[in-house]
Amino acid sequence: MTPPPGESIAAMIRQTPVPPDSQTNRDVMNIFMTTPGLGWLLLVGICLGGLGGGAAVWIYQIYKGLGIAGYSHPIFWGAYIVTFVFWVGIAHAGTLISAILFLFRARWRNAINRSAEAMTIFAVFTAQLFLGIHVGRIWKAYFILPYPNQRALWVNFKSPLLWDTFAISTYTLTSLIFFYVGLLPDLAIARDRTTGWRKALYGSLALGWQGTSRQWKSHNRTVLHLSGLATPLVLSVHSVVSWDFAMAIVPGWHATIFAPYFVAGAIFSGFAMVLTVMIPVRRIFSLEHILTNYHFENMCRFLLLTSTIVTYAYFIEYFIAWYSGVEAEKTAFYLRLFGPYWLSTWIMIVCNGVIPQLFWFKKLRTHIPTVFVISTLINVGMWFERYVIIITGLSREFNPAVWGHYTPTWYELMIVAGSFSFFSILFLIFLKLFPVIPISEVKELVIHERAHASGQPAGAH
Amino acid sequence: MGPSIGGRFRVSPNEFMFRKASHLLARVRRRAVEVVLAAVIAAGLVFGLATPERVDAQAPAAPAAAPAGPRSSQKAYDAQTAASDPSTPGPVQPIPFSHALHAGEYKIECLYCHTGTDKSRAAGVPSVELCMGCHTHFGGDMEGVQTLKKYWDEQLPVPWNQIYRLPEHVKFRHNRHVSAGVDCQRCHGPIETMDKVYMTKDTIWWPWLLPSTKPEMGWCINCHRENQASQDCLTCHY
Amino acid sequence: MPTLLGVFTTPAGVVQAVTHLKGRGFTNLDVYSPAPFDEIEEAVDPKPSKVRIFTLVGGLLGVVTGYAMTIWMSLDWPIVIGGKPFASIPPYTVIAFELTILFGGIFTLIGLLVVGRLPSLKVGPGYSARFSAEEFGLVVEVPERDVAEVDGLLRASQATEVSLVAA
Amino acid sequence: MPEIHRREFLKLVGASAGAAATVGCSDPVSKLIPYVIQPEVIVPGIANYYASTCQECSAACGLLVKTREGRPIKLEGNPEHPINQGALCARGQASIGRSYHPDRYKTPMKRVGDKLEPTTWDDAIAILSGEIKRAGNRTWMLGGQTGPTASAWIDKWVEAVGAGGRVVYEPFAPEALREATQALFGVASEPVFDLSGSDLIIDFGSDFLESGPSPTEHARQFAEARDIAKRERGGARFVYIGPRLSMTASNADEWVAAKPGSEGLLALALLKVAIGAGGGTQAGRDGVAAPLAKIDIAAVAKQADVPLATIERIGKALGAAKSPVLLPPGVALASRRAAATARAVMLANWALGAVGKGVSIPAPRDGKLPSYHQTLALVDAMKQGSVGVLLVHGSNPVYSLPPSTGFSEALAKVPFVVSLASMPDESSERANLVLPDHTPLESWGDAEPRPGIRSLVQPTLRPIYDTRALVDTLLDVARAMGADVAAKVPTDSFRALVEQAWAGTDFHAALAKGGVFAAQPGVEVTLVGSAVDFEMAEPALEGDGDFTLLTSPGALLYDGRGANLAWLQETPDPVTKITWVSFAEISPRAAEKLGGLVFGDVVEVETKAGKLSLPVVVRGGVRDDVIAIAIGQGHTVGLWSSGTDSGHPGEARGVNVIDVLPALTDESGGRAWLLTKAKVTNTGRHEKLPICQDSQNQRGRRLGLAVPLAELAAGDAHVEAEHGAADAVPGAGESAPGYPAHGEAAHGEAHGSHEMIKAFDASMDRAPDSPYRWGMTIDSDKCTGCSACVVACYIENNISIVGEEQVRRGRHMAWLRIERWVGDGNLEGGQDRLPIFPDAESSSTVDIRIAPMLCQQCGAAPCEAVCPVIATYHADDGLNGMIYNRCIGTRYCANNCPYKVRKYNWFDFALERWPDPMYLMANPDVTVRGQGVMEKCTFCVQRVASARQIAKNENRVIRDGEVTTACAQSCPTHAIQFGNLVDKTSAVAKAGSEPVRGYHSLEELNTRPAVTLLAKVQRGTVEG
Repeated sequence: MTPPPGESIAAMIRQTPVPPDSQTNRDVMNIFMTTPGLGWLLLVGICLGGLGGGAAVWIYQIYKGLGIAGYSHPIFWGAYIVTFVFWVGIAHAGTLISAILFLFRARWRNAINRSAEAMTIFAVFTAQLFLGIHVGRIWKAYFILPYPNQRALWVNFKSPLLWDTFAISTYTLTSLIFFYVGLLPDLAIARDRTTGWRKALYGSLALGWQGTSRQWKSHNRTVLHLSGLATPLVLSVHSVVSWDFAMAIVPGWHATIFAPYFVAGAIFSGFAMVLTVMIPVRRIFSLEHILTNYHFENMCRFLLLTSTIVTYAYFIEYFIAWYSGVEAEKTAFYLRLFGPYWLSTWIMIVCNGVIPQLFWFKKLRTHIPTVFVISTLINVGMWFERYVIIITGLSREFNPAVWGHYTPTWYELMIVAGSFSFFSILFLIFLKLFPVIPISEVKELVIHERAHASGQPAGAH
Repeated sequence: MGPSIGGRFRVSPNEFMFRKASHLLARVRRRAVEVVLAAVIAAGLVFGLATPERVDAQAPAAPAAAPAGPRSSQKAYDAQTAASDPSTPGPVQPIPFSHALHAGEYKIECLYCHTGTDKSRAAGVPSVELCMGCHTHFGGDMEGVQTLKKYWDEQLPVPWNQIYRLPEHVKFRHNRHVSAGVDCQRCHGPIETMDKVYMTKDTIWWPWLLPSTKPEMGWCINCHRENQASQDCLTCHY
Repeated sequence: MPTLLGVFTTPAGVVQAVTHLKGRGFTNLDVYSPAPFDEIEEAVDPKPSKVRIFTLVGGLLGVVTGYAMTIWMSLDWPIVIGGKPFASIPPYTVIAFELTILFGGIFTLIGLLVVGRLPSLKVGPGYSARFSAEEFGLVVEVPERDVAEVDGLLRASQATEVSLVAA
Repeated sequence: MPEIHRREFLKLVGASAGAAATVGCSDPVSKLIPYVIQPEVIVPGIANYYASTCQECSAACGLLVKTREGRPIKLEGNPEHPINQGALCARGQASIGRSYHPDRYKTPMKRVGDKLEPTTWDDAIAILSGEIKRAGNRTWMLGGQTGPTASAWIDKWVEAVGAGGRVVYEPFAPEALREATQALFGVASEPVFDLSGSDLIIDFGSDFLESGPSPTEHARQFAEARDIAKRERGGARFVYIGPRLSMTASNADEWVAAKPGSEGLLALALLKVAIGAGGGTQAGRDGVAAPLAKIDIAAVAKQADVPLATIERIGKALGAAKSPVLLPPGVALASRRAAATARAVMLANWALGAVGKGVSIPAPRDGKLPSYHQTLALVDAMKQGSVGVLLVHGSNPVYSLPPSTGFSEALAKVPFVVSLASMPDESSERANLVLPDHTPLESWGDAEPRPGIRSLVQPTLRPIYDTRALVDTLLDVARAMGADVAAKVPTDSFRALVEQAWAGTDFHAALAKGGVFAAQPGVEVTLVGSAVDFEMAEPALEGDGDFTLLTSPGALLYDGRGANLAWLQETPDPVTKITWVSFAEISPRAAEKLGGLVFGDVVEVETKAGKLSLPVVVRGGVRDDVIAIAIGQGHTVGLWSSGTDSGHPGEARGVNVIDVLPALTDESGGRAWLLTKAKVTNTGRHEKLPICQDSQNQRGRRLGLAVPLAELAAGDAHVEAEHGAADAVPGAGESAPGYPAHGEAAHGEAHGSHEMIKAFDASMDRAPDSPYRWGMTIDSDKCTGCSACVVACYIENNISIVGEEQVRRGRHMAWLRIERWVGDGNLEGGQDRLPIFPDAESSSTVDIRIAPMLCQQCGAAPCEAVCPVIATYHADDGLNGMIYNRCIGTRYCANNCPYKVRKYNWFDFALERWPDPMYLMANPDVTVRGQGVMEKCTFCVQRVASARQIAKNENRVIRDGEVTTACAQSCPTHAIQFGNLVDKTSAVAKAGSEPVRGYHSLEELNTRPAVTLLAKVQRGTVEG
């Protein structure tokens, strides 16, 4: 475009017109830009109720004492720790999907990793609540942090609980970073398409991202490294949680298999939770073309795998208990199956060991309602797994004189329910505030496909 | 007693709540006390500097009907005035008793009044009888001593305000420290110079630059370390 | 200097344009892309990203801190616990490991911000929302005399449109 | 210490600041209150000890009352006292609670309308004297036994005021025994049994270790007689004959579950066999020839439902025994033929030459003695309305007399009832006037348990409330009635009276010592010729039904007087480990018959006299035709004795079995208890009982071990098999104080057999430079399970009472519990939530191992490693320290403690469960734990700390025996030894180095406990 003589080139400057937006953008934006419907509000309302109830009970418990829970000698840990471990378990799917599958270059993860990561973070938050709910003197709980204090006292780094403290907080922070870094480009997209407070919010969070190649380059590298860090972290966190038990001498806890066993269990429950949550989400926001059955089927395959590992672990536990010949161990495991807690044990075995085996059949893997039901059952089963490990272990220990029994009280159940509400509220807000689907990653695929469609291989020339 | 949440032989709910509250308060107060104390001291100093010369003239002349015994020295009157001066640090005691006068001026041994401090965990607080042992003979012309006499006549104990206090889960043993040759001032400050007793500020800094102020645990530990005294937790906590 | 903006629909075009421009010595260029495309980043700047260094430093710092803190704190006031040695390495390894990850993670984030020049307040020349849709933008600074040539060059590599965004 | 308390606290004693406050909260006692006049002896912060006498039962043990700032905080046994020699039973320990009891009458009360209202003493005295004037000789006095001085004076008083008379009433008075002695030897006094020298003890159900005449003393003698170290052949054998395996019986070698009522016949049958086997003295053989001729052993065997062989075997053993002692039946088996039975047993004692050796007949006591038939006579008089004023003191007849006597109605007929109780009970609630008595700690007094042993009671606590000692009250009444009356009882106060009575002794020396102890030997007795021919037949039982109702005194609540002491309610029953409630014991076979009853099923027990329903405990330790119910529960008045804890004021706690007993006496007119048959029917209801030991089946785990006597003699034992003797006590049997060195050596080789357990570095058991490693040995062969240590621990360490509901939920706070194991156990049970009582309990060779369990102060403590905040750690002197104020309550330590000795404050028990003025008895040396804190035994570290001060000042180490724990101190049998393991000469090191019996609980876990248990010795059945 050579300029006509005499005219300055500056005269030719004009703004490039903005053409119609991309399909992907619109699809995803619709989810969280549209004003919340009645159903959403209703859900939030219900959850707020549950949350309020839980909070009230917690306050009462702090005032009155942990006696309002079902504890007794010798069962010093109960529903709170059970639920704590449960949530930590849930927290594993997210990072796993994002990190490990990223490293394995499993493309199908794109559709789900954002919501999975969100779940991770919310689950960890919820789990951390339970550490506070569990301790007897929460007003002194800061003792557990190794901060410089006038007493010249430090903490006991030999205690698995302290490892826990470190592992969980590391996991929280790392997951947050991971989540945010992944979110960055999408925030920019949102920024460019919103006005008012949303623009302000996304704008400030997007840090002025423009997708320049320098940004993308360091972004890729960052995601790669974070994945590299997160992968061992995921494995370590639940190992550490498992050591809370494995390091103790309680019969039924003191087992070397616990670390891998718990990690597998965590991934298992995590994936189940992702399914339980995403199936309705997909339905409500009609994302069938992004969240395809292909994705769900892959996750079912994962469930099948982890379920088999977990079942194997169950079996090994019993085998070793028998093989060791230690009477306390043998008794503990015998009474697990046939003692006062037989019901919980069988729920656990059926839900985690038997039912998931149905996923061998492609028909069931791809039949979404079935998948939903099974994944929910797995969540139940996994809660009971922790219940069985903790309660039966403690109820039948070395000294038969202090064998005891535990039944959760309503107070405890209300707090547990409250925790589910807490988690749900966070997720519901997330649905309405951030792109549930990682837009840029999906776009990457879309553009690739377009390139192929248009005949020429991308990048080749 | 009275009805309550399940189980009658606990305290009644409102009493229970009251106690509970008082405990929570106490937690707050522990810090608060220090802050207030610091403020008071600061204020006291400022005020002290602001008023160059405290007027001692208004020491009352001996009352008309002076009781038996010699008339007390001007020093005594000054001390009494100082001890009853609310503007100086430390609470005003029911009797304007001056340690500066008794321990400083008259050089009375601490253990003479605080009996049993070398024998027992608890430091002895002198009985009214002990005070009267001397004050039947002199000081009768000072209103402080007259107040004391009133207590004696009514056979009531003197409700002194406590200045140094450790929580109940700290088992401090005065006798150990006395027999180990720790002098009172190490913890109680230059008591022999105080007309009105107040808690002196003393602060040590740990290597990681964190202060520990008397009578916090770190402060004790520091001294124990300096003197190779026991650092076993069970020494003080059981 | 005038700045030209070429708009592309496929990464391939961008790559092609970039390589040509570079070949012609127009190195002062940048690309807006809606999604990460290794080939583009390769073409623009083949050197590996500096973020790696941050991660390394963070990780090392973490492991050192982990061991140092635990051991020192156990020895600062040695207390016998369960008849174990004061500073027992195996349990402390857990702490050290966690701190490695933590510091590594945080430093990597810092790396992203530093290397990626974030947060950046100024909007790049010619940036518009279409580049957070599905189009690619290639901005290049060219001397006035070469405007025509570059224009042609861009169009040659399937730029859907070319415009002048700054004089 | 909470604000509310301070005022009263100061009113009581001026003292320097500091008393019970809870961890983590420190509401300042912002005032320092000095004494007005400081008593010479009192140094704030230092305890004073005063000798006194326990008033809980007729045994009259010597006390050392530990006081701080003028208030008693613990009762300890007086080492100089011949009866208990420094030990003190659970009931004695708990009795301190009477003085600080929230229920106490704070002023005199008079009845206005239908309730009692406070009044003044002057008013009360005026009213009473008026009433007595009016009633004249229609005034009667009904009360428990008091000290000799008081008793004599009261008789004078009764005369002086012209009252009708006075009846002494004790529910458990041994009248039959006195009657028997009278008949046999012409001396009316209860024989004194000394077991220490015996080599064969046969107890015909006297339960001398729990409810006998002098439990603490007998426990000591019993342990002496069976001391494995001092006696040859493993010491005395012990045969228990009775329908129920009581706590006493649990210590027997052999249990003969004879039919209740057949004891007399058995005694004669055994005697016959014994003499046949050449036993007994010459005189004895001749003396009893006639009556024995009538005895047909085979018939007796059938009647008593005991195998003939058993009778013959035990009889032969009896014949061979050098110094046997036979104990006549106690309360539980006092049938309508109690006198004859006692006579038979005493006759056997005499014939076998025990009288004068193990059994001595003291000179008869002077002064009024308890009499049941007099009581019944008084009741009749009341019914006829011929009683105008009734003064009740020191007893609770409304509760302890069977309703069938009609006492309650009779009482209604008495126009003016006066109670001199210090605490409300069923009787005082019925009174028109209450003149509250001092508690024993506030009052003067004396006691003479047996001739020559005179023991003083001195006040150690300024009366908390406006109360007066019984004698002073009566004195005031006399004065109010006029000078002439007063002149007849010349004394100016109870104190003066006591001093007067002790004139001739050095009173102050006596006060310091606790009394004058010059026991007189028993009188020489000869058999009254006619005494030998008497009718010995089985007693008839009232009513029908296939169960015999066995009512035994509560092991802790005795006749119900202990029921209002929280510690006795919360301390588990030594046999069933149940707290706070009533229960009936039946055998598994009986339970089967009643339609498969299980633990906690509620049955209805019906006799002619009435019915009551209560839950059952199904255990092998009861005869199939017997239902056993303990006496003591079922009160409707009292904070802890009634149902108030479960939230129903006025409702009864448990049942009072006396309600279903007929009012019948034995031949001597003494009170009979074994009276009636009972119908038992299943109500179909079920209750969850507050039980503290979930299973008495140890499943072969190494918790309570036993060694057969043979192996012990041989010197090898399965106990030692896995486990070196030197290791029994860490550091024992190792030469230089180079204690650390030993660890690897001895321990390594000791555990050679486990490749899993590595040699442990013993230097970590205590700081290298520490001269102490505190340790303990517990001899389960000596431990009788009496639970004295448990209560001592509660009171020494300010342990909270949690109450029925919390115990039911498994939140019992005892730091020291006594585990009762039946044999080695097996792998059965545990499938359901019911406690387990192994069948082995029913076997006639008793194999019960009693193993007190407290914090083991492990060298390699599992609890320490897991605490994130170092709230529990290993102290320099080897203690497993627990720092309450550092604890945040993760409860991980408790999970990881294999012994489960850590207790957690689920609520702010200290606040909720210490009604005023109980805080006054809190031990100021021990922090009161607050909500959310873990707590546990630390070997009474406060005592160690105090001892260390003294030692340091004299710069030496603490000497052996200079400091001991509350539990060891209270133990009557010295089963518990405490001391320094580093000092190889210490008692504990010696005891623990016992080569064969020493073992550690659950030692395969290699926790290196500082507590060494000594295995129970299985002496097997007695052989001729």
